[in-house]
Amino acid sequence: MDKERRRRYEQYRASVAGPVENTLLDEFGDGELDRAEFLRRATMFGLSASVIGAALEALGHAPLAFAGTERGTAGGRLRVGCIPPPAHGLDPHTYADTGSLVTGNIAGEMLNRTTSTGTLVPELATSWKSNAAATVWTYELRKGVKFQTGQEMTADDVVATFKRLVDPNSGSQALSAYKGVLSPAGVQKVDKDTVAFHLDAPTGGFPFLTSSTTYQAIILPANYQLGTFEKTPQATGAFKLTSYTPGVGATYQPFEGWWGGKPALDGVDLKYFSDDAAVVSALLGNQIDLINEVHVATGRALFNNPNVQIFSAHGATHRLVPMLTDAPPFNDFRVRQAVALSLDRVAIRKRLFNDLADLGNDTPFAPVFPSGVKLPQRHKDIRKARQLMAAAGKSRGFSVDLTTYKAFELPLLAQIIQRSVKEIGIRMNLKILTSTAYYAGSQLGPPKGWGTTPWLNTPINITDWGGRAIPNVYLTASLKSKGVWNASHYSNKRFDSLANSYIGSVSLKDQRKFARQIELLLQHDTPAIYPYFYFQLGGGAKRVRGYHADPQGLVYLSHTSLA
Amino acid sequence: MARFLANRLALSIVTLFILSVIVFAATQLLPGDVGRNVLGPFADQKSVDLFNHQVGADRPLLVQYGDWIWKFLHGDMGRSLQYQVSVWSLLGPSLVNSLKLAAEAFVLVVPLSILGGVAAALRRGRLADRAITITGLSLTAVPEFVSAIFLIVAFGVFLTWLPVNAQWPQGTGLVGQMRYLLLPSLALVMVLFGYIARMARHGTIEALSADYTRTAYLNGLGTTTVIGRHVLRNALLPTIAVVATQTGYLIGGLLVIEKLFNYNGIGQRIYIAAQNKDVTMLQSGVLLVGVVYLVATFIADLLYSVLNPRIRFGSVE
Amino acid sequence: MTPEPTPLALELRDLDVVYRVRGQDRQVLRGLTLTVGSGESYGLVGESGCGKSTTALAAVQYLPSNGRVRSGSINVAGRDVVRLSRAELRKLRATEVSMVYQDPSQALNPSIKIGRQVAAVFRVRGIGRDEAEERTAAVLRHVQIADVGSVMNRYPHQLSGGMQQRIVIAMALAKDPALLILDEPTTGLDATVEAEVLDLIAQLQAELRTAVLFVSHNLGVIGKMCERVGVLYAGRLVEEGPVDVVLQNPRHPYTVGLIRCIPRGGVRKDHGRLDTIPGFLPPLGEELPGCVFVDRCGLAREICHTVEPPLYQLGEHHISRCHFHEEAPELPRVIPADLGQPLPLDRSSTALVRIEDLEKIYRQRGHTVHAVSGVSVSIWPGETVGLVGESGSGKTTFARALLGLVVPTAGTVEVDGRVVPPKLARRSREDVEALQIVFQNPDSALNRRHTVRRILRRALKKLAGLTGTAAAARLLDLVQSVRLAERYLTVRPNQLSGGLKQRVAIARAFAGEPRLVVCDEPTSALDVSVQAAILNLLVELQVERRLSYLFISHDLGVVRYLSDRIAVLYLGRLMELGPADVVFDGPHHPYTEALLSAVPTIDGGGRERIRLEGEIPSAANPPTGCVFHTRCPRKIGPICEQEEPPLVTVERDHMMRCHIPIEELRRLQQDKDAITA
Amino acid sequence: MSTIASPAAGSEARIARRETLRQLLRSPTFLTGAAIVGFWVFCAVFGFAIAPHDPQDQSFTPLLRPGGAHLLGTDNLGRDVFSRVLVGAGDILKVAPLATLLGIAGGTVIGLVTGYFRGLVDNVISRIVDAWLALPVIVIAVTALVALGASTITLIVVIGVVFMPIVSRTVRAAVLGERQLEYVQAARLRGERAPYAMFVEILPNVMGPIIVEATVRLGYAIFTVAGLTFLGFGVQPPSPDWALQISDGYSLLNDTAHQGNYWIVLFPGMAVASLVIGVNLIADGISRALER
Repeated sequence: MDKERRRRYEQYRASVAGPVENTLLDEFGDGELDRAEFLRRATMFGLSASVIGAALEALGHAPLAFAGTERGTAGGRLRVGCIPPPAHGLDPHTYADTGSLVTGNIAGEMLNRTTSTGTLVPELATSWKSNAAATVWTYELRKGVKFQTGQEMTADDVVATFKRLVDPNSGSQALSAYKGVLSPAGVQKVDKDTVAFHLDAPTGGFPFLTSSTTYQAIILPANYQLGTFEKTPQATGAFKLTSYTPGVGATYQPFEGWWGGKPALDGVDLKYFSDDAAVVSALLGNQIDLINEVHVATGRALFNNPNVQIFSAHGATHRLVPMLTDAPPFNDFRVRQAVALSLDRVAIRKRLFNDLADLGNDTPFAPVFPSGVKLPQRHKDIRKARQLMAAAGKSRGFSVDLTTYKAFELPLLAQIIQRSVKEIGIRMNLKILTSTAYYAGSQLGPPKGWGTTPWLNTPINITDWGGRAIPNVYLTASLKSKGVWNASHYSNKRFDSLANSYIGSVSLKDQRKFARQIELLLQHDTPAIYPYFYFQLGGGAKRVRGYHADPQGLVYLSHTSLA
Repeated sequence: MARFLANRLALSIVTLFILSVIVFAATQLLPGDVGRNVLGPFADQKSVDLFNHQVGADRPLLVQYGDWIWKFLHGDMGRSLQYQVSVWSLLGPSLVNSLKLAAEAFVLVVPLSILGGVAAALRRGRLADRAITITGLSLTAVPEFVSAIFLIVAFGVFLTWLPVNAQWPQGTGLVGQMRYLLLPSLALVMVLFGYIARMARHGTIEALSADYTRTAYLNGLGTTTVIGRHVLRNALLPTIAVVATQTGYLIGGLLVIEKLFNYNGIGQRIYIAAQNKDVTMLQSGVLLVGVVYLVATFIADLLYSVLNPRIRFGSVE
Repeated sequence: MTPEPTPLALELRDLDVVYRVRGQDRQVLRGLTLTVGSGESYGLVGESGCGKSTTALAAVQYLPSNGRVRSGSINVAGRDVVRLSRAELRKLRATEVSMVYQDPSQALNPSIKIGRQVAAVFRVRGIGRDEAEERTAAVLRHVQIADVGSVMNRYPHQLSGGMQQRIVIAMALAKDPALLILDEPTTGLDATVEAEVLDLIAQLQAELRTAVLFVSHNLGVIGKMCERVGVLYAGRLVEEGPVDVVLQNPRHPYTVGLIRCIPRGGVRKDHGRLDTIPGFLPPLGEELPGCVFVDRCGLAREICHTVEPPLYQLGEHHISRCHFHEEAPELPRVIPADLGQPLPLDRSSTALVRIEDLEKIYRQRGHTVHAVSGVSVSIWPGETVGLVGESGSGKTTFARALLGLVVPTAGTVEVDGRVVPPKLARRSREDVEALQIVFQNPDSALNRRHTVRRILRRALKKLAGLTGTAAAARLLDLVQSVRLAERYLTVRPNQLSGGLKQRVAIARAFAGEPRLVVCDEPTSALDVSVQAAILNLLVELQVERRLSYLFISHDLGVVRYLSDRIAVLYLGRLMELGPADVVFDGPHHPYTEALLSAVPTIDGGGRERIRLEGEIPSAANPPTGCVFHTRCPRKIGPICEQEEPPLVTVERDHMMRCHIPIEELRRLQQDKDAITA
Repeated sequence: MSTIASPAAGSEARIARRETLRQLLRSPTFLTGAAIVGFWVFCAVFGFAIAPHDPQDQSFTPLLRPGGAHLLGTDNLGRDVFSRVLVGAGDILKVAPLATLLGIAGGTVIGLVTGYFRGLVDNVISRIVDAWLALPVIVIAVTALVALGASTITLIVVIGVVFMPIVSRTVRAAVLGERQLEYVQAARLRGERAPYAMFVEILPNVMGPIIVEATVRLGYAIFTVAGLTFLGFGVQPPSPDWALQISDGYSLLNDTAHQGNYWIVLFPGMAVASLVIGVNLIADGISRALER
């Protein structure tokens, strides 16, 4: 390491870096973080590339090679197949389904972006940092960013965007991510190029919540009119949404005023599909170049095809099998454990994902989360499961309905679970609904606080959960007492306080400490089964270059090109 | 004939009115509040009420019905609750697409099946008849999702001769569009062939055994003349009606085909609207299909009366 | 003898025709031999199912696909049609042989204009378009079509049945054939139309000297049209000879029976019963080693069962296939002639049923159709009123209004001087029971899914209010009274012959105590031998029960046999009403006169045909004045066109609607009779 | 050729009814159809006993090609396709006939009423039927199932109700033909009320067309149930239903490298088709026998 570098590194530690950054650098220096985890966390805390580079060099790691995206020859229109089509209008703060987020995020950008390896890269913000308690985060905005309408982006626009995102009355779908973290009043303009977020509770991983992980957080002009996203191009991205036909497709043209220069593609044609086989056939039949999301269960053909490349990102996307803890038959933890122990997860992973998934261990701490602790993996153990059933007085088993809906591998998983629990005497009936029916009905309100919707009120079900960069939402929404999506109706004071402690921790050491306790608690109580965390997979023709799968399922094309 | 057609037209209008009532009533049965369905489970009750008021879902049903029909008759189908754009801007192109697919399917299947049916009738009871009848029956018996899947895999994926998605890229010419529509049309041909051929066969057999055919033969006319001049025309009259009744199925009933071929037809539109409880889209979509069906039957009546002098010139009771 | 004799128009030699039914050949024609000489007219007569139509179709090689000629030969104009190639056969059909059959509306292609259809007959012989059209016009004129140009441009359904049959005849004659086959060409046509068509055929035949094979069940028609006649029974020719000889001096028991069945020569129910032929036609294809008629023959002896009778030559050209042909004229009667005489009528008492000014107006496609206009008729107990008129005259509507099946627009029906509600549903059980009907077609009048017992039990329950043992006992009485064997109670109607079905239908009408039974053409769907039995039954029932009939029929012989009085309807109006003898013997209304003259009878000769001009006008648009003036041969002047004559009593019990005074009519009609006598 | 048929009709009428049945039993069309349908009914009832493997057993290697221990291969969950095809008719053979029965019963009543009364009643009901017929079956069915939620009962009711107007048309046409016949007037002339005339007098006479319609409808019901199942609204997993097998497996057909895993879809597809063909053959046989 040259002197100059060293000097700047030391200077940074002395003057700029707060306690948070210094803890991180110390943890890295002490070997508590491996290189990948250091990078993830360094970017999260807004360390600049030069500081990160210096730290790596100082500690004897290979230098940083950032964003060296391979580029094909410029030109050509990329044909993207998107499954499924958007279910609603395209106002970004309302995105709740894959179709809309893919459609909106080709044109829109956030303050920062989570990469396929889990690091954060600056986008519309150039840097961010927090106070020592992780309660105030300050973002420096990129200068010279223009909206596609021509006006320049300022802190006012960012503030307006975030106020809408956290406003409980705006219909924002990002509320679950910000609940207990950020309120409208906490979004404050510092100056024209600086925005500060004053949090409701300390949150170490906050920068991820402003990134593409929260795919609703597309920065829009302060004077954005609801319902105009699909009509007037007004985001900041490399591509302008120039036409949109619900259920059919969308087209994009390059935005000349993009702060990143000129994108390689001449444009993007997005085409919607509602049938897995149809989209796979389309790629195989060379009618599209790229599929936003493929599944092993339905896209097997792509994995065996030499003309197709598979894009893969480890993620925390998973299927949750919650069991109602406040009503028989699952109100006894032993029964829930027994169900968990009846599953042969290795076989399931092989059968449903051809091993392109991580095994779940009945906690939301997916292997991609560094804060998690590797507890011994739960495996199929029928003997023990039967003992537990007997101990719970259910050795004769019982009948129960498993509810889920028809999408992806869910019906297959349901059949596997049904078959598995048969071995411990549970007679399971499957109720496979349409996704609309599954999520229909109210989610708030009496009798128990979760309304009437099937997915929050059935004895046992299977729900698909999107990936998150940090496990906070999983803990707060699906497991904390009264959590909005607590499909287990799980209520445990100790868990609630552990979750708060975990979320408020800044150092990895603290996080791991609380995570371990949470994981042990959850394995014992087993309010829900986490059978696997599968990789976010995309498929594309061989000529697609510079494309990476996104853990949240976004399609980011600003640096993509065609060979 | 004018009287006959006027009568038919009047009946169609009455039918249409009843249809609209049925459609409206049926959509009221869909569970859930309009505003709640659109704004989602997290929306405040106040905003739900406000939304309901804005779209007029809080008015008495009779008023809502009247408003809907009045606007529908003036070409205004309202806004899609799901997509927040005008319903017609979505249904219109889908309808055109459905019509294109139906047209191509008809162009292929009608001559083919009539030929088959007449050929079978002429060789009644013989090998050719059996072959045509049984082939038709078997093809008709294969569910369209099975035949469509195999067509896709065979011609689109293995052989890659034909596009597997029926939706053509923008700017494709008519011939190109027909190429894109060929596979789904073939799937429909398989479904319809047996049916229409059967009708044509039946009509031909009936005409062949009619007294006037005997008259023609006994006047020394040759087989070709008898068939061409006497049999076919009378044999095909019932076939027209049959073809017309199939338009209802072809426009709006092709859910599975449209899904498998990722084709933006009106069937899928209605299906998605039903699933997402997009009431305005659902109502207008279903009614539109009804209108198309009634128009098709009316055209069939027209054609029938032009070809059938008994209707063209006054009474037949 | 000319050196080169003209070949016979038709020559059948030992013809066996079989139909393959369920894998077995069933014989339909049994060694049929007959010839039709050039220019000759030959009538083939027999009841339904005896093989008449098969003979006709075999002659043109157009048997149904399951039929074939097993042996024998068919020569048409000297050529064996069985052995002709397809092209030769086509040529033969195009030039040498023509065929006209029943129901002309089916014989013409509904979607081709008349002109083109007729021209096709010329075109097929290679005649050019223009010439074909000219010749079409000529041939249409030949069959006395007035407005040829417009007719050529019309479609078949736009023409009346009579016109259609003329077109078919025109087509048949267009090729100037050696042989013309007519298969029941006038069955189903109205009497006046039938007469016209028959006249036309006779005239053309005389003119063109075409050989004719005339197939009919109607002996009267054959008698009028043919020189020679062959009687067919069970596929075998049982008697053949010159028409006069066979009809006047039949020598086969079957022929004798057939002729005796027919009410004719002014015979009436009070003169005696009609004779009948017992039994049924043998089933299709049955093995018949002896005489085919043996099972039904009053003369049958041992030999008849075993030995097929040869053809006995009885005189020049008269042959009979009966071992005992000498005895045939003295064939014993099956039914004694004198069975209970009807009681004398008493018209001074209250009428049983009084129908006053009955009117029924339909609205049809925006037109008002006066189906019945102001008809008043009274019927006394024990009386039979015959109702005659052509189709569309309102006979059936009148009867249905009387019964309450249709609600009249105006007018009343009284029973025993008491007005009954017009709607059937409003009538009391007694009124319903009092007025009953026997329908024309027993096939459709009986529910084919119910057994005879069920049909009758239900009627007993609803009409007589009987259930249980009382009903069972009454049921036996009932079947006995209609001469129905008890064993038929358990079967369904489709297992019964037409005659037996009609007996069940009659029994049903008599389940209660009917006062008046409407008989709507009860025998027109039946063969003559069966018809006679049914007529006898009706008379017997009337004698027993002293009930009244309203008897509707187009067959004037039948009407005359049964009726005490006759009502003549034309376009919904009562034209004449009077005692049967008076109406039949005259003086009568010009329309009645025409109707009577139109009927061909076995006795031959008789009246001169009164030709009726033009078509029956539409009831939707009846003519002004006297509705009959458009066709009336005795029209006297503008008064007939302008003023509707009133229905007036012209002599005792005799009413008529005509401007011509009765005496004048009497004079005119006697003159005519004098001329022909 | 009525003139030729009549001699036979008169004398052989005695055996006509038995003849219909005999003709049916002699008709290769009917027999083939009955054999096919009978086979599947047998399999649906006894399939679990005769199938070589438990149709739900997931313990085999997934996606094995046909042959060897697995005659028709295994599916993506490692279940034996042959066993699943054998028992796959169970649910559809419950739902389709019941739906047909419902449709026939309702349609018959509507048809009888409209055909018998004519006039205003007929006009009003017939217009409603017309309007109903203008709607594509699958659209109404899907909408209704979305509204009511998919279950076996709703499936039966929805398909039954959707079929009613179609059936009612056939019945009405038949009733119109019968109503003109004099036996109906004869019934009125002995004071029968309308229900008696409709159900006791007319109904037995239109049973022929109704039976034919029922068999034809059954074919369509199977078709419709299969289609709805394919769309996810019909029979629910883990039933080894054929359409469900196809729905689960058809996306694997794209796999060109693995022969498209054709066996997962082909065999259930052939099974559905054979069942529909069987039912259609029966319908054909019956209608021909009754037409005679």
